[in-house]
Amino acid sequence: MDKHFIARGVRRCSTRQFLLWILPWAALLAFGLYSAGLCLIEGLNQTNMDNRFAFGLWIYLDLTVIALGAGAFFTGFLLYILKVEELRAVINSAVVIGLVCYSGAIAVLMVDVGQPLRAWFTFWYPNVHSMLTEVTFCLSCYLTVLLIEYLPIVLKNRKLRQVPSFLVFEFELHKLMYVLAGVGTFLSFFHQGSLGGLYGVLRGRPFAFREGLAVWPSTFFLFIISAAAVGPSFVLLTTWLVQKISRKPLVRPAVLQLLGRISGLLLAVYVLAKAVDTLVWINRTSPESGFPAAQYYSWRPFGTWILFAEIVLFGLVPALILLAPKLRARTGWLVSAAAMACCGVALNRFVMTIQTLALPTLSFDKFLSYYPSWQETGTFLAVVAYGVLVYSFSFRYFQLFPEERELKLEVREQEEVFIWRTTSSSAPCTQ
Amino acid sequence: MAHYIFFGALYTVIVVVAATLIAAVLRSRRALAGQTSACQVDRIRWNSEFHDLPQRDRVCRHVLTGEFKSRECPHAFDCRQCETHARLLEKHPLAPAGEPEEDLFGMSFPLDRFYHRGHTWAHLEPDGTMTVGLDDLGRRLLGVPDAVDLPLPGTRVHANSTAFRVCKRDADVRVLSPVDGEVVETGGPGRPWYLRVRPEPLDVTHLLRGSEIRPWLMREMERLQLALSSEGAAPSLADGGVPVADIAASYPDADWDAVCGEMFL
Amino acid sequence: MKTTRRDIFKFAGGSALGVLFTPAPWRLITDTALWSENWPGIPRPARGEIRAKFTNCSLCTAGCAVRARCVGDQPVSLAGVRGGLCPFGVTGHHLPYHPARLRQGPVSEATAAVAEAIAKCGPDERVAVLDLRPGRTASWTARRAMAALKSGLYIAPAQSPVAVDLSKAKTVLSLGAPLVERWGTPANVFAARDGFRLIQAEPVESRTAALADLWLPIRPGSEEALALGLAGQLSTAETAQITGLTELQLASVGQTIASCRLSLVIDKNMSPAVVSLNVKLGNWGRTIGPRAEAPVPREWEKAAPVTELAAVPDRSVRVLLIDESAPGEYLPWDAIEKKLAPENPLVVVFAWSANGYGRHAKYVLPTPVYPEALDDIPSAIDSPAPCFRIAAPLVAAPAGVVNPSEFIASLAGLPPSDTLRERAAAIHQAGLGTLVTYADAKSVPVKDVKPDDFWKALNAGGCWVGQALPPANPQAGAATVRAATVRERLPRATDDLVVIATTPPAASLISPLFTKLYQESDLLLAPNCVALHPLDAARCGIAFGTHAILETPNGKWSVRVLTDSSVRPGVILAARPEMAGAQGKVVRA
Amino acid sequence: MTAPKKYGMSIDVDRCTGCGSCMVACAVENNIPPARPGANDRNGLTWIRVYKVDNGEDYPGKRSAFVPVLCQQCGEHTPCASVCPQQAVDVDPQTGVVGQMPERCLGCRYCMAACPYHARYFNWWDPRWPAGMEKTLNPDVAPRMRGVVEKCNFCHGRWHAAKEKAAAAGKTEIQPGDYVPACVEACPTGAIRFGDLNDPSNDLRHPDSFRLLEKLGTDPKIYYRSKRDWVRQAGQAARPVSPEKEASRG
Repeated sequence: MDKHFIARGVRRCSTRQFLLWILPWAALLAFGLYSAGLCLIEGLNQTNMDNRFAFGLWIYLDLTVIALGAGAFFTGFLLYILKVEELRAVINSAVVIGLVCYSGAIAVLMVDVGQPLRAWFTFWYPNVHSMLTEVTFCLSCYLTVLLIEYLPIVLKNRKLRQVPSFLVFEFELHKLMYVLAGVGTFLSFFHQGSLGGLYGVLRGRPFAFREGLAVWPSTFFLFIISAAAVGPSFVLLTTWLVQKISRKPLVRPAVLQLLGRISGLLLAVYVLAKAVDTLVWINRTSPESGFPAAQYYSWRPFGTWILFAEIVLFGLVPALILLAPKLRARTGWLVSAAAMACCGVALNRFVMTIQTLALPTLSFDKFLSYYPSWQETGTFLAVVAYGVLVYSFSFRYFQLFPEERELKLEVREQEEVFIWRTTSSSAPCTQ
Repeated sequence: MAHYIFFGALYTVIVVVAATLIAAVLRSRRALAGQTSACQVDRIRWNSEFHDLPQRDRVCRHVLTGEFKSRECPHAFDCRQCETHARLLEKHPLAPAGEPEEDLFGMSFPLDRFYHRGHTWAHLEPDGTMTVGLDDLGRRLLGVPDAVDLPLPGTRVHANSTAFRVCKRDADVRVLSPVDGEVVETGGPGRPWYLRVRPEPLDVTHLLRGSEIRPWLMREMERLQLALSSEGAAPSLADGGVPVADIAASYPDADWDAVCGEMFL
Repeated sequence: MKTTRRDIFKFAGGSALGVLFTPAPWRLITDTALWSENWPGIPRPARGEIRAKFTNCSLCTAGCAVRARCVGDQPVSLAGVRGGLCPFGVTGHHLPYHPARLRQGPVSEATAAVAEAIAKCGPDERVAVLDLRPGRTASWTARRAMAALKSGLYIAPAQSPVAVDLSKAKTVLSLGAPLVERWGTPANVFAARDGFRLIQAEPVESRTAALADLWLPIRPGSEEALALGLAGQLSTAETAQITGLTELQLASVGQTIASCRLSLVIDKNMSPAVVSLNVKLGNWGRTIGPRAEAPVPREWEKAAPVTELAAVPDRSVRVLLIDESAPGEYLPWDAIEKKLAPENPLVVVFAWSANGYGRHAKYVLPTPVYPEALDDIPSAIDSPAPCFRIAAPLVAAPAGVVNPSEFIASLAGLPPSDTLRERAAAIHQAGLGTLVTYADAKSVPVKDVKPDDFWKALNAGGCWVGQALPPANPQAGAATVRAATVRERLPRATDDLVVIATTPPAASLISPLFTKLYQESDLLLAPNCVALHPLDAARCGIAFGTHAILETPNGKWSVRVLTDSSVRPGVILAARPEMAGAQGKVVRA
Repeated sequence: MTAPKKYGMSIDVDRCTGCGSCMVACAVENNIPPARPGANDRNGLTWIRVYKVDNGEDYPGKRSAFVPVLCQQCGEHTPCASVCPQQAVDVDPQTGVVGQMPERCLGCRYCMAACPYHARYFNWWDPRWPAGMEKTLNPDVAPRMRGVVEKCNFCHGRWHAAKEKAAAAGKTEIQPGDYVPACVEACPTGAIRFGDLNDPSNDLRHPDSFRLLEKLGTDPKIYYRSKRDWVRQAGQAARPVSPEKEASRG
């Protein structure tokens, strides 16, 4: 019945099938909203966070999700600024992913603070020396940018474009997109960085504290690189996933490989930088503040294995796979390498948030453990469900993959043309 | 100091974003305000739709005639401002097709007409007006339409923009106009033509004719074949590829909207 | 000219723009923050004139001098006058508002029932008053009342016959006395602390042990044996075997306290063994002497004698009135129960809350709670000189509470009288000692004070300090203890654990703010918690922080088990006095 | 304008009996509500908290000490002040006290993550007192609402009162005796002493005193003293302990 909203020339599953797919996610979303509501009305005593574990699952989620969402800005940067035209095939999808990630992160942040009604104070009495101020400003600005970038995608919908003003507006807006891409890139570089700075500046937490380059701790730059590295990987991953789920070719393999290559390059740079940073930290920064780095890893379950997993297993290995053209060419390798890269960054964010708080500082502290309450988990799941829903709707009703229509026909051609030739033998001038 | 840098950067960003948005709004308003707005809108729509076409459907007409190996039309099928086309024409003008093409794959494409890629033809009448109608393939695709939505006499139509709409089964097809002009009279499925248009300007360089028709139609048949098959219809056309009078009827389970979407550009 | 809609829009837009340039909107935004500060449900502290009142804390026998900061008449914080107060004293002004505080009670029924029971008393049945804090004026009233009743009996826990003088001591050997916790008067103890070396002999590392210069981890229950051993009444070998100390340790300790001229040996309430040890060490008259009491009116002399609970014949008490309103030493209920008459004994408890002895009583009558109560505090164990201090009420008691001593007096038909004032008059008549007033930090001889001023001063937190008694015949205090009795008193060796109560019992009510100490921090052992050595916990198969059942002869409690390697293996550390016992075991819930 | 003060404390660990007077006195002074049933030592409100510290031995070698930990009023790159996104934390140049403005705090708890001394506390619940007990609240301090961070501010209310008293007496300087935080006043053993670190007459900064996590370079204004070496050790960075010893921290 919603046929007339679906773009011409592409095929989507039946409305019934779509609803069946939507239903569980909607249910999950509802549950998540309920638990989030509990946290807002009853207060944060609903969570398992406490004075010592002031940050929990939610902050971890925010950092990870925003790192993964970096694909939006970085693809945009490559396409509009560096003019890598091949990426036009995934830019829309990347924008939607970015939108989902950022809006989700901000929503969770609103639940996470004790006084959401005062969130605007940050704009009213900003403390420019705080990384969190930088994050708040950049996040809110960049979300606006993403919304504007999302607008054309919506307006290009088959039904909406029949409204002349929408059509024209979309057309005009599209011409200015490179400006937004530029702004978005600028903002993203900053907030990705300041998210890293968030922990790097914690002088009181020598496990996270890093020495500064200019006004920013080294984590500032590490987060930028890692985000830029993992963003394309995540776009790759989602595209592949959508292809599997919708059982359609959506982009040419070359595009995925290009994404992989970009990811691999940046990942390699990141691993290098991270390794150097870790060495400096172990040998200088940490000891100077009175904490021999060895003791961080003497608390179970956080052994040195976590360091190895973070840098080598989920850093170096995927980087090498993605840089090797032969392996990259094989979808299996490509996708799993991308997945590993994503895990690596997720692990890094976990270490930065959770492990930092779990480790004791004073000698008479205890080593703390923390398990999120069901309300926290519910809110977390709400973001996931929200993401899936937004993406599903966008995929169904908007053109996320411009090449889809063409690819559909190409595939058909390979299968069908032969039959056609035989059957239309009466036609004088075939072949 | 930090404050100044910080707020400087921040407010610049906000201003830029706002400015971009406002600029877009203003420009679109200007586009919509002018008396040529309808024409503008139609051009924009056609442009974006043209860009949504698969690359293989955007080929230059001179690829059909084999003058190019492959070339994507840079002007959205509007050869009137295309120098390349003009140059090529004077290099070797269109060879008049041999015998009268009454039967291409069992369909009639009279040579006295100019054909638009959206399966409409335009015919210059003695009184200077032009009649516009669906070509034979188009007619067979739609068969006997369920409903036709024709513009009122006096409305202006633009080349490559919607001339009239035809509903067939679940398909709501907008048929593109081959020429610019003002509708003076409307026909319909029963009549030989759908619209009678007073062309202004009278320029048909962008329409196909003569020897271009056959190769073009061949491609079209292939496309139709693909479209049908990709819509999960039977692999081949009835009786050796000659389309029956009402193709729609012979493919009851095909997604006709998609098929027509492909065929009528 | 006529205004079109357009004009109106223009005007609205213009004014909106204009307002932005006035401070109003920005001010408004800033203020919203302050609005959100006053949420419904957040109490606003009452304002008013701030003034200081002085009184004495009657929560324990220390009777610290207190300065109360009051808004109007409502005390909002309490502070010590000589040094700080203990946490109980600091939060005393919360007690009237404790959720568990008793406000109403069956006063008339209780009165009738008691009168009837007394009338029905058989020949060998007794009417008894159990006074947890003897030596008060109220105690005198009770004794007089019991004397007036033919079958009256006045029961009180054993009072130390001696007082110690820490300020003189150079070495203090404490046999499990919680010296720096709640023993004596904090102000005196800490003033003297730097002057003496503290040796703490205690099975667990209590706070006192932690701060002692030397901690002797002895076997639970072997304090008396150690005293005898040091007195030479037990052989060193046997002492070592009983206490679990090495003979070397014993020798060095004995040597330390013997060599130093001014040593002092103390335990919880100066048991005979300890007193005789002190006498033997030659401390009598130096660091330890007879305990003196403030003078009382002559007509009070015919009062019932003080009987120890142990001395009361079993199953003989028909009517038992327990005055719990002045918290003192804890007597285990089963010991009391033994004394009750077999068929329907009548137990009436005067208490602040129903969760003390009230759980076993027929009637629980609410009494004024500190700082509502008017009472006096007898001199503490560490003040050789007698003193007389009044806990003057800071806030009015609610209607419906009864004053125990008045109740008891009326039972015996004593004429109602202001006993405290009478006693103050008697003290003033005697004319000895000095009056110390904290408000102006003066101390003047009583002779120079007019009776009314004396009384006023006492009610304003003043304190009368008399003169220490001359050291009488030492043997008076020191009863001889036979080693045999000590041996049999030792806890028998079973596979059960010994349960020890952490600190001396607090009042039956404590401020809700004590959650800071045992819920929001693990500083104190929570009432529902016991602490074990990790090894014992492992043996009982109980993990840190899990819930379990504590079983002792006195009863069963559901407790949370903490492990602490400063607890002696074989010992269960419990917070509530009624849990203490020679045997106990912790089993998984 | 008076000469800037630098208020600080000296805490003699060897005198602290761990009685907890300071903790309850602090709660009384600053209108801190009693704990909710669900609360524990990780989400309670104790501006000053006395930790039981041990030498890591087992019975009978085990020795314990009590270390009161309150906001250390860091002087240099104060960890909490620099991270607050909306200037709810500030260091008063006149007193050197790190102040917290609950009415501006949005409860992001970034400052709590930043504090190495865990001296900052979050209001996880709405403040509640037993019926009638709100009569005993201190009129000089406003109770905080749910969802904001709070911490020790050296009894700012008392400082204010002392200021007014001085002004009423026509003085610009506070008399040393007039301004004493509640915990100092309540300590029965006089283990906690308070004063102006700039004032040479007091020996708060005794040469043999140490500060918590001194090497972090946060320049705390709380000086601890102890003759016992293991106590002085305990004031420094964490040392890993085996799980069963970990569990034995009663």
